[in-house]
Amino acid sequence: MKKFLVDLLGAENVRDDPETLSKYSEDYTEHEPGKPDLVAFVENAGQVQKVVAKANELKVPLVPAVYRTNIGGLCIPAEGGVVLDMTRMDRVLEVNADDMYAVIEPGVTQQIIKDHLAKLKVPLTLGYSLAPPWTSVFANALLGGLTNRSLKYGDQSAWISGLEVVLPDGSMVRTGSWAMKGALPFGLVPFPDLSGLFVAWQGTTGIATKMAFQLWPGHPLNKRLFILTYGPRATYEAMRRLCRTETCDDIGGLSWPAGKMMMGVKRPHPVPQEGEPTFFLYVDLTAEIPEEMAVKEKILQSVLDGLAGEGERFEEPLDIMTLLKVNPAMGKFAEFPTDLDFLTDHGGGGLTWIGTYGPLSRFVETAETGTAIMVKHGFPPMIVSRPMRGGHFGVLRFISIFDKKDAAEVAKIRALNAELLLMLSDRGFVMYKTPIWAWKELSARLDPVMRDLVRRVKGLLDPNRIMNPGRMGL
Amino acid sequence: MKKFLVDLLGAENVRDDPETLSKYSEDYTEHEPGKPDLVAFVENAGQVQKVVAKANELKVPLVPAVYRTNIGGLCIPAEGGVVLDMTRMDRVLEVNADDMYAVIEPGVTQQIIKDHLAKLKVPLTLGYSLAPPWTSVFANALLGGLTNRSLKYGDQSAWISGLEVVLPDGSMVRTGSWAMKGALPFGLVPFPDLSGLFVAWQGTTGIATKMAFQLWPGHPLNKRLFILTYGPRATYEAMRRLCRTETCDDIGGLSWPAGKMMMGVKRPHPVPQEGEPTFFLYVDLTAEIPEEMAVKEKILQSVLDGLAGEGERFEEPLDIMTLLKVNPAMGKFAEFPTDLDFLTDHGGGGLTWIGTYGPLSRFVETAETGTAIMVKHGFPPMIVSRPMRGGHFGVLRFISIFDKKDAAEVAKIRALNAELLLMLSDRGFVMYKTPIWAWKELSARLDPVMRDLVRRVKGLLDPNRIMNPGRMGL
Amino acid sequence: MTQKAIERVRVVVDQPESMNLLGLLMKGLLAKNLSDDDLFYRARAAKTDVLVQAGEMKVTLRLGEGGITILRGDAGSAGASVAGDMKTLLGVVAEGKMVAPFLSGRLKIGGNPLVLLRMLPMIRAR
Amino acid sequence: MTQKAIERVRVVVDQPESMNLLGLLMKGLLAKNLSDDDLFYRARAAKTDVLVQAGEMKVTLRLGEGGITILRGDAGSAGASVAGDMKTLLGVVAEGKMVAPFLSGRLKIGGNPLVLLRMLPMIRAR
Repeated sequence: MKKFLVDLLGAENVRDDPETLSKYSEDYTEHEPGKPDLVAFVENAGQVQKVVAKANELKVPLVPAVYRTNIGGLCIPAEGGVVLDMTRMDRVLEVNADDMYAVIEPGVTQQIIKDHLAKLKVPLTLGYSLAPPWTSVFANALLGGLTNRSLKYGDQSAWISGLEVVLPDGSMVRTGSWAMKGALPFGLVPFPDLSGLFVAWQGTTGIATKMAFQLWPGHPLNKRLFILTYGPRATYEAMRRLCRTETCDDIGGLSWPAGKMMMGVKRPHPVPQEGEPTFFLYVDLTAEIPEEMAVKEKILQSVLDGLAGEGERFEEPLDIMTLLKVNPAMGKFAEFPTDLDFLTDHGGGGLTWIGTYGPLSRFVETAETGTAIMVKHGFPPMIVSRPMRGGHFGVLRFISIFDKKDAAEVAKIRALNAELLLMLSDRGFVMYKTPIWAWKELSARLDPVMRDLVRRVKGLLDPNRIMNPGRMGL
Repeated sequence: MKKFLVDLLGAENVRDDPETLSKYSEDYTEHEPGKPDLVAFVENAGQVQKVVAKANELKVPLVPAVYRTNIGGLCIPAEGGVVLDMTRMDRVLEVNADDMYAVIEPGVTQQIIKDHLAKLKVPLTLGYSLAPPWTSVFANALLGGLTNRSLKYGDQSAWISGLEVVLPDGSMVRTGSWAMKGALPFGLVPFPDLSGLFVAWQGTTGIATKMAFQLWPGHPLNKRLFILTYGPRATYEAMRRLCRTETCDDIGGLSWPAGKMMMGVKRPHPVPQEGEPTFFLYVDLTAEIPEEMAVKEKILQSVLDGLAGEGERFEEPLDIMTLLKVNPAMGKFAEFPTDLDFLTDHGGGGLTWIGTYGPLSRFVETAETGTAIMVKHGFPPMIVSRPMRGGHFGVLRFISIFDKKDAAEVAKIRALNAELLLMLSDRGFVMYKTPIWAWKELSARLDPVMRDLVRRVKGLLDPNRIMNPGRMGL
Repeated sequence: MTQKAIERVRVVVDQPESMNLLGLLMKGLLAKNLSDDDLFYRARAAKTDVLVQAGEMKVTLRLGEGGITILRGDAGSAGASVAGDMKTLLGVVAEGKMVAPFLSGRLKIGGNPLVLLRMLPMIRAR
Repeated sequence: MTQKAIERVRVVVDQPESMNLLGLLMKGLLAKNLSDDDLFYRARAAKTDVLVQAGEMKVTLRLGEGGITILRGDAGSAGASVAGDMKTLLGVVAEGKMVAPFLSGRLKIGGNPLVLLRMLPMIRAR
């Protein structure tokens, strides 16, 4: 395989030095390291096709990877083989301003697409995940991740309007309307759409090499408000009622440790201080004209007033621009994508989470229970949450930082995450970007016919089991 | 097979009398009739499972059907066998008002769910397709059809948050988060989701018996405005610009024959009269408070004013309630779902369309070309169109009524539709609810790897080819 | 619309397949209103046709023995006319708003205004 | 915040892992403002601690030799205090709005008002 890769890609693009292999064998998380045999850098889809065909012939595992910031061990080889690094495939191939989509390669980051749109001066935008600027938009969409426009438009996989995928036999397929000669990639309907065979499968069914995804209208007026709240019910009840008004572009719910860490406290005490607000709601509003913005603020206020009348406590909405004047650290929330150095550069190097999707009706109790679990394990209860798809579900994420070099702390993190996962699963929350250890728990709860169907589809597409083997029990 | 069905369902629920077989061998369209051998009425999913298992054993074709109003010959057996009529499975099994979804059976019609929600007094709603009240919501969603909330929320298949499907081997599977023990059917993420194996496949991969689908917040204020316009550019440019403001709940574009037929003219002259508006835009606005409605109307007006400044002509927006006062026939557009007797009860009995999804940027030229084709064939150019998924694509539909008993007219209709389909496909529009004759054209344009993948998936799921064989080339 | 009314006063569209939208809208309105046939007889007493114009669409209302015939375009026989944009005209019809639009010039009236006053109740939605 | 300022005037949070949100917000503000160390020396001339309260959160600002220490809660040592809800207090800080909120009772001032006037420039965002 190595000779083949060197011939195809050049020696400089095929690495098996210990340093590189070591780097690719772990990520931020507590996930068990797993060494690849080789790391290969590809630059175009044609190379990917050739590599896949060869790997299929030789039955060598392939692990597609980009920036490896979608943590959870997703790009750590479970059974060795080749990590196919596609970071250099970072072109925005097309922006169709009239029909509001872009065609991108896997290595396109949040910053690349943002800069690209700004340069083109098209009045279109996208959502950004709460992840650093160098995070792959492509990977986040393929993994069913979320963005700060997921309230309006759904998880980012719902924005995919077409995929180009290299199948495990090396052939290439297009999905959605793109599969039709002469048709633009405007959507996944009305065909039998097989995009679902490649989304949220963690690279076990094919390697996507191009993605058409939907952009959205930008509006001339934007406002981001912070509302300090006291307790989960105030937070999540406000979130739900705001969803029902359909006037907000985004609603985030963050627990107090997020704010403190952003302002430089490495490890806040797990219990909040007396009298301090325990959650922040942040709300994005956009408008075409000032009157529209005023109306939206009025509706927001009336929702808060209604809840205040029921005894819930809120501070008045604060404009992020005001907060930014007071404390520059708040700038991390003023514009996305944002550098999350307070999570990633804290010395210990470890960052992990249990991120789940679930029903908003269960957020209050679940956040409270999760908080108790985190406090019990000695970690500040950092919760990041957000309604999605108009509030039909939402994300509830428990985040921890830890010292990767401290074995005892790693053990504590594992115990914490295992307990959180159990608790969340019991309440019907479903983990996304699922690490291997968590998949075992999820798999046991999965409809056995679906589990079997997933296996049969995997067998149909990848009979030689070369695609990221070992993930999701496949 | 008949004996098995009679034993299982009772003699009264298994029919093979000529009248019944004849009724089930055709629909409104010009589609070639195809006789089933039997029609069986089922009442629950358990019966469906047993019927499917037996059919699989005996290799008897099964054609699932409900009201058979999703025309295009979709429920006409291509290779005989049993039509499985699920109309009686018409229960709304659950409405989760907190998490905004309903669980329904295949026979739930637009009217049934509407009445059900009204009775429960939940502040939730859904969209309705431009189809009679007795149309199946379930079938429309499974076929990727649209509704008057598809602008905001996408085609109706995007609202599906979970399916229960009987696979061709008689086993039953659940998709989306529903596949997870204890989880509510809140969405299709974040799992490998295989809903796509059953959506828009026209019953060739399995028979869905339950569907969880998303409901949406109703708002206290509603307004439907009609804007008479002069020509496709005024219409579609207004539609596109309105989409960009994200303030409208629905935007419909109808050509003048739709209005005239609604007001009782059976077959309007194919060419519009001097000076009359040639399109109607209808716009749904909703609001939480009166100021919000006023702002939305102001934004609408400013879009129209902008286009008027570019030389496009519009009449001022008219409230449907005003029009209704003037002419009661407008009531057909005052509230959905609506009885479309002017399309279905015109004596001739024939109703057909070429309905496609495609990019809004191509609507003007495509509508003009389609109009010319319809006029050339002697039919009034009835166009129904609508942006979907925020304007990322839209539906462009050319509708004709005809006399089914007049062989010459049926031949003309076939020629018309064939020409429309070619023209639309050439412009990258993709037909939905595709009849068999049209699938042949589409299939030739489909990415061969995708075509092969569709066949392989079909082979995996339905090796005995019992599920609606002959459709989509499967 | 009662059965009785249908028997007495007929509203007929001349060449319906070629009638413009204005004529078809008027048809629905008149058919509904003439369930009260007094409205018709009072209007008919004016003894003339009326030209209605909305935007660039024109129809002539001809009041005959057994009812009203709606003719496309200007039949050249009208002793009175009313014209305006669609919204103004519908304002007249749906809400009886006539004076203000007339004074502001949005509604144009031709011929004998008394004729129009006789007609108005018949074309006024209720 | 220039390198020079950091050397001269230090802003220290006492027990940062247990500091409340108000103290952390103040820390960012003070660290930024005290790049102009005149602000600090003018404030320190008041020779007392100041209690700041937003909602139910309290911090005591202690102005010492080399800089400011932010203490959680009421250290019992303040010669002046300012209190209000979060929004009012941020109004003081971000926009210098002090008089109107004071007159309307939204902002509560305790102790020597002259002390607060010395402090204000230091806690005023710019």
